[in-house]
Amino acid sequence: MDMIVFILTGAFATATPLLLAALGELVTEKSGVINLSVEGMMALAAAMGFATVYTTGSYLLAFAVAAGLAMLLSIVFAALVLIFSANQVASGLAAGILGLGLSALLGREYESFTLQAPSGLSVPNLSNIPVLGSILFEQDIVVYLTVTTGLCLMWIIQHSRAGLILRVVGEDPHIAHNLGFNVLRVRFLAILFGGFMAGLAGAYASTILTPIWSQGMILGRGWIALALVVFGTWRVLRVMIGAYLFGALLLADLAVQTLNLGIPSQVMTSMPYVMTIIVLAIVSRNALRIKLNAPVSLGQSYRPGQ
Amino acid sequence: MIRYEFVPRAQPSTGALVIVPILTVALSILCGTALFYILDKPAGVAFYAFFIEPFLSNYTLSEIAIKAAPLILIAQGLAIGFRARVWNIGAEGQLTIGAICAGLIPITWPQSDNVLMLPAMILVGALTGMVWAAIAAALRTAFNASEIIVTLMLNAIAAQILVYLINGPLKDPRGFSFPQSVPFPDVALYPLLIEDSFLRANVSIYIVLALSLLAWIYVRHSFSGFRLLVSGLAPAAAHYAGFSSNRAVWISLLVGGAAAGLAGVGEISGPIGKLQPILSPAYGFAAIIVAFLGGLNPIGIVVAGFFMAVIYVGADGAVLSAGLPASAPIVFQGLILVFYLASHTLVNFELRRIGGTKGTA
Amino acid sequence: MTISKCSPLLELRNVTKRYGDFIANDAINLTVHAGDIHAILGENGAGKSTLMKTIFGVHQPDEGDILWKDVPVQITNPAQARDLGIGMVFQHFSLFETISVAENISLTIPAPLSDLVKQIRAKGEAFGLPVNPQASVHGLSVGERQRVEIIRCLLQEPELLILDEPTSVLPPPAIENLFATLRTLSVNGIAILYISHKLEEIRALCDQATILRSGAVTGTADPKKTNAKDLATLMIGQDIPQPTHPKTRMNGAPQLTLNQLNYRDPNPNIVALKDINLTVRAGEIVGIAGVSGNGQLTLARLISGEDILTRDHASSIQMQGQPVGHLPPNARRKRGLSFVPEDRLGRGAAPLMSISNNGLLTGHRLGLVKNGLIQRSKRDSFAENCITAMNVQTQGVQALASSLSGGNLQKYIVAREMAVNPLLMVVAQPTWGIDVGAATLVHQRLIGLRDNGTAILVISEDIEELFEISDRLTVMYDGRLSNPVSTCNATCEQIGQMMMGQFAASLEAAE
Amino acid sequence: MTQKTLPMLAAMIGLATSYSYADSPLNIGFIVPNPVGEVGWDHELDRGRQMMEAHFGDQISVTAVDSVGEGPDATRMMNRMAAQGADMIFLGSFGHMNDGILLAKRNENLAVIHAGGYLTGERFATYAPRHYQASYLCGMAAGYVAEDAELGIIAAFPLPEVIGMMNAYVLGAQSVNPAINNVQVVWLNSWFDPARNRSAAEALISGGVDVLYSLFPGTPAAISAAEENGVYAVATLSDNSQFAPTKHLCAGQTHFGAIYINYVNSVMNGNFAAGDTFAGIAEDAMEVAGLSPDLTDNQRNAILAKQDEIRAGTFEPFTGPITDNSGDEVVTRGVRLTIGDIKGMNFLVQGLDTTLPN
Repeated sequence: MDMIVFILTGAFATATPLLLAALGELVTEKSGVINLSVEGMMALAAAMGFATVYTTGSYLLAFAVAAGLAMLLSIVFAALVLIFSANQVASGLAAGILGLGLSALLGREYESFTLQAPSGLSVPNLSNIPVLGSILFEQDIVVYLTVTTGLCLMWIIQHSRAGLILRVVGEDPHIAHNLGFNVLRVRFLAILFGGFMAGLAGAYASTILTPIWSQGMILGRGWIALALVVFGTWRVLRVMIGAYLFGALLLADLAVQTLNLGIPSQVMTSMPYVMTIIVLAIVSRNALRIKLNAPVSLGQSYRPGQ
Repeated sequence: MIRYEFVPRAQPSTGALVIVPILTVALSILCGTALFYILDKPAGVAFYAFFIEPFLSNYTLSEIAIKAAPLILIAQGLAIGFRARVWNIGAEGQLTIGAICAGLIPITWPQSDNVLMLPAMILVGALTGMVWAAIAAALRTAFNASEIIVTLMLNAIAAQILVYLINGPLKDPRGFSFPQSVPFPDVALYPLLIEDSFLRANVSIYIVLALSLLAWIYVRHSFSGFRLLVSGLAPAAAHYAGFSSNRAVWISLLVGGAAAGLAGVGEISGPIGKLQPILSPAYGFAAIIVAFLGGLNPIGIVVAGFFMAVIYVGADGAVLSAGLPASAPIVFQGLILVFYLASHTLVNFELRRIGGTKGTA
Repeated sequence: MTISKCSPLLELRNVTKRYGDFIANDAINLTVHAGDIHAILGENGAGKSTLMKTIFGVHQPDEGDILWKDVPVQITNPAQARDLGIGMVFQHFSLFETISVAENISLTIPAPLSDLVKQIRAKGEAFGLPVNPQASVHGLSVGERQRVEIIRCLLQEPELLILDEPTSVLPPPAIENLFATLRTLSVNGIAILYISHKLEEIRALCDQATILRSGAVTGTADPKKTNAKDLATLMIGQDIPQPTHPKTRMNGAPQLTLNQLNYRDPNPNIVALKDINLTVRAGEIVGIAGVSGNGQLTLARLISGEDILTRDHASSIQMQGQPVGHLPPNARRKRGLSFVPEDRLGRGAAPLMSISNNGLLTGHRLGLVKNGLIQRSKRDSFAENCITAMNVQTQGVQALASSLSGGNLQKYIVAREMAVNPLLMVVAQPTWGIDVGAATLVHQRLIGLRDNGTAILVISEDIEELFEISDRLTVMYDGRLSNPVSTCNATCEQIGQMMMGQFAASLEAAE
Repeated sequence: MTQKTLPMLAAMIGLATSYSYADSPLNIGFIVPNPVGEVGWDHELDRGRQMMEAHFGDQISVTAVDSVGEGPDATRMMNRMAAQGADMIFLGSFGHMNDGILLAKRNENLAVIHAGGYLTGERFATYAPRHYQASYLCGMAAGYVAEDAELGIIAAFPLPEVIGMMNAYVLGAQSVNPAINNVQVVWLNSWFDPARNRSAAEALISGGVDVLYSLFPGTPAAISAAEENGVYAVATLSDNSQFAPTKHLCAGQTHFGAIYINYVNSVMNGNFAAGDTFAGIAEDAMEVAGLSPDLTDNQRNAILAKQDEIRAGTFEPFTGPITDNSGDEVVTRGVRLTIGDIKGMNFLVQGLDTTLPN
């Protein structure tokens, strides 16, 4: 029972950086651009977010700095794909490597430094509810903000004018251009939003979740975020559920190990990845679902007037 | 109002193919100088270490060969897939699996002097790398599962398999339980270019160059390579012409997997000489850069692979002599790639001034 | 109406637009008054669409002035054009498939959706354009989509409405409805710029015509008072060549047999094919008419092998009497199929590949590949031959396919598909968007091929074209295919009725 | 160029050149696998280097490089150092062993000192701290404070050294608190993953452990997590009190400086002998540190007394009888395990509840 509560409670925090980055990437991809530099943006943000808290003590400033730097990196990516019409996959990888390098370079003064974790928020009264109380109402503030952001994003994408424009630019940039929308601007803003969210994700990972800075600490979480977008079939709610489940799986590995069921721990450690593949195969099998939700122009360069 | 705009060319510019690398290196050096200035490190010494020093000793030349071989090999395999827009990000895992399976042979017969051992390892390494990649191909063709994500996840799984085996069944029984296999017999190792020398370079670089030539023939002259390219450039046209997209996925991933598996053999039968927890310093990812830097062209990849190897080897020197932090070379590599992608636009587009005065034509 | 004649609504002075070295519009002058129905007449590629896009702000002229109500304006984007009071219905609709009618309209008319729904209904009733505002666009027919486009323009209370080839997607009776709507608009003082290359339509609808050829104005005329031949001469620069060819009926062996073909696309929004039967024999041309969106695309893909049937249903499609429905495109091509798809760029040809490599796409069977290796010189000479055969204008075999104009690319693809000496040739929209001269050439070649014994299936939305070249005609409607009728016995009215789904007409014609 | 390649050429041809240490400083290359942090392996190696430099001053000239990793890149770095005329090279990772041996074999003027291996070679020495000694002492501390007798261990990979430390820890705990059994273990299976490290700590804490032992995790994330959750933490390599001001129970503090100074002296004196240094409490290479004030004076004194016994050689943690976790007696009464047995330890003592790859 304690194990289950641990998994269900911890999954929120574990999922939060994944979800923040995935929500950003979802918006970017909805506009028709796939940005593979999430990992690099998160790393850069983690390093500098950490440095900011370490030197100033301000989390707000840290998240701002982290988001700002990740956005700067996303601007590099945006320049490559929007101005130079470079291949999106290659550009994402390039910007990602730059981000990883910069994170190591800029963060080297703070290598393996730690912070005192900020105390969690416990919602009065509600957190006293047995089991559910500790699962749902004793999380840190960013967890609640992330869930709120996700729900807002869900509404914005489906029901707001901005969301409508985002979706149609992703469906057919040429028509969108003909209707008078500035496709490059929409895509630029979507990329920028992706950078912003990856920045928050990185800062959360290094200043609240762990909280520590060390080179390479993002360890593939940016890639997991990308995977979440695909197997959430570009739907916010599904991405949110996917992130939470993945977070729970990561913790389940550790929790199950403590029970020592005689399974080599490497098997348990591989489980989240094996599960991702299986779920992905099941979700992708319905080609129509992908077709109706995936941005039609995803990955294609767009040049106005062609 | 005077603006500049990229206008598509009727056919790719061959002149730009020369300008692009020059522009890339020039911009990278410019940016790098600024970077080193900020770090308060001597830029001149750093660039000397990066670009000149690696050519000045037999040792560094040999190290370049060692480093370039896996990069080029994996990049050739990946590029064939990338041209077909099949994104194999899992070369690292395919390398690991290829190395593990090929390593089973010398681990089973550690005293053998059978000269067929290395050829057998090459075969097994390439085949098992293929099998690992085939998982992604099967899931993509049967379930439409994104190969980017599947190959990435398979990397993580391959790493765990290696950890398990190296700490368990494949552990050297006389190795004090340290996580590594028995050292391989000589027949399991690639012969050194210069026997009994201090230099580690081995004949695998020749194999890599020969395979690069094959890749060139495949890409430039074979109909199969042509079909893959059509699948990448215009999937609907490939479908229309009857070029099976599933086949393109299979070929791309199998070739990529075989190359990566072979590169795995190159590592365990080359500089490493056994199975150990870390087989590759992320060659699988670095090769993606090499593939793109080489313009997905087999000859370009050979050049790019050597170029990257020079940067890697040069980075050691820069860290030693200019006192650069170990992370600075990574930043520098990122810069090179970004500038390359930006300047590569000139191959397919020309920069024209629009607006303002007439006579732009 | 007469008062407004004094001061023009829109005036173009020496408007010039270049693409690189190519001059798309050369010093165009044009004047439109309120309430005019003004035709812009010209062949495909004459520069009509470019000119309209300039007026609509999609792109800017390199030289010249645009005056709106006597004031010079720079229209830098479509939103600005709409603010001025210009609406445009594009030939290719600017509708997004994944969202509803009302959402589509809300993109250009920011208003609460509930209000828009009411407004859309109101406009629709006022001008005879019924649509369901809440319907998702991917489920709408082409005609319905056009109505959405027009309503979208009308909701902005435009003073000028531009329509680009609006009838190309409509069956004849629907064209009448459209004209009625346009006349009502005109009476209400809305000026209409009507772009077309169909002379009869313009003579039926328009008060004035400006005729373009090769990017320049060749004349203006009152189409109601000018005869078709004179208009055609202005448009083409010469008399329309009227090819005449005997309607042969060689009663050859069946090359293609469709036998109770049923097919449902996984995407529920695509029309399912129902009980389709058809035989195409060696030495005849069978034409399939119909308004687009009635299953023609799916049928073409099924015959080409781009979509395949399960093995159980393989015999629904037969070539030379053998079941092929389960075979991939390659296997069918080996049996003598060739196919010209309706999309040239991206499907019929790879845009970023050279002309010579595009020849290889389907021409590789002609000994261009040996031991798995491409024979470069043979490949290039094959491409050269195709270029010569159809008089393709290109900078050479190494030029990219994307650098060719649509018409030239179509000619090249037709040449390539003919070069394999097919037993069965399927052509979808053979002359879409290509000039009259090229169209004539394509028609002649098709007939030449037929006379050599090839079975040819032509799928087209252009009834005139089908009447011109087909030996037998059939109509596709809602996934069904009518019984074929002999072209000599059919009338345009009958086919028009069939295109509306009244297949009974075909029975009459068949008798 | 010549300046750099000459020594290498000389080395390749096998020319023996003798250095006069009085004239020029001894050139020392120092390689550390990861970035140097505030605590932990790389930090302690680097601290040892600083002690060495402070001790010798101008007599030595040290080129230190971090973040080198373990693969072929690390090999290239050590070879470059040798080529540039290093007299001594310190290698900071187990993974540097085999190539270090080759390097030493090929360079007659070079002494290579390797951390954490089990092989020695010509001019190739290896050293390792006896971590397990401190582990035993910290195990005692854990035994004292574990009211529910619930211990939890987080470890990266099942290396023999790690297994030895676990075993000693559990033996130490059981020596003062026989109720201790079912010690929970979480393997990270990752060389480095702070977030996972922290989650592992939380998993164990939610499983009800009283004391958390963080074994070479690469980061202090687990220690911080323990502090936040009010659970005692035991650390390896460095005193981690700064990360757990109130709940730091004990740490095995490593001191490499003394080992290094010995090696440098031996090279300077010309009596460098390749060999195996397995240095523990007796050699001042290891001690307990950061003992919690929550321990009673008696408990603290018992631990320190045991430390003195180990220093004096009168006590050794791995002395029979020792029973493994399948119930077999693996060390008979009174027998002390040899260095080889300890360095290659591959059994788990009774009470450790986990599974090793087989």
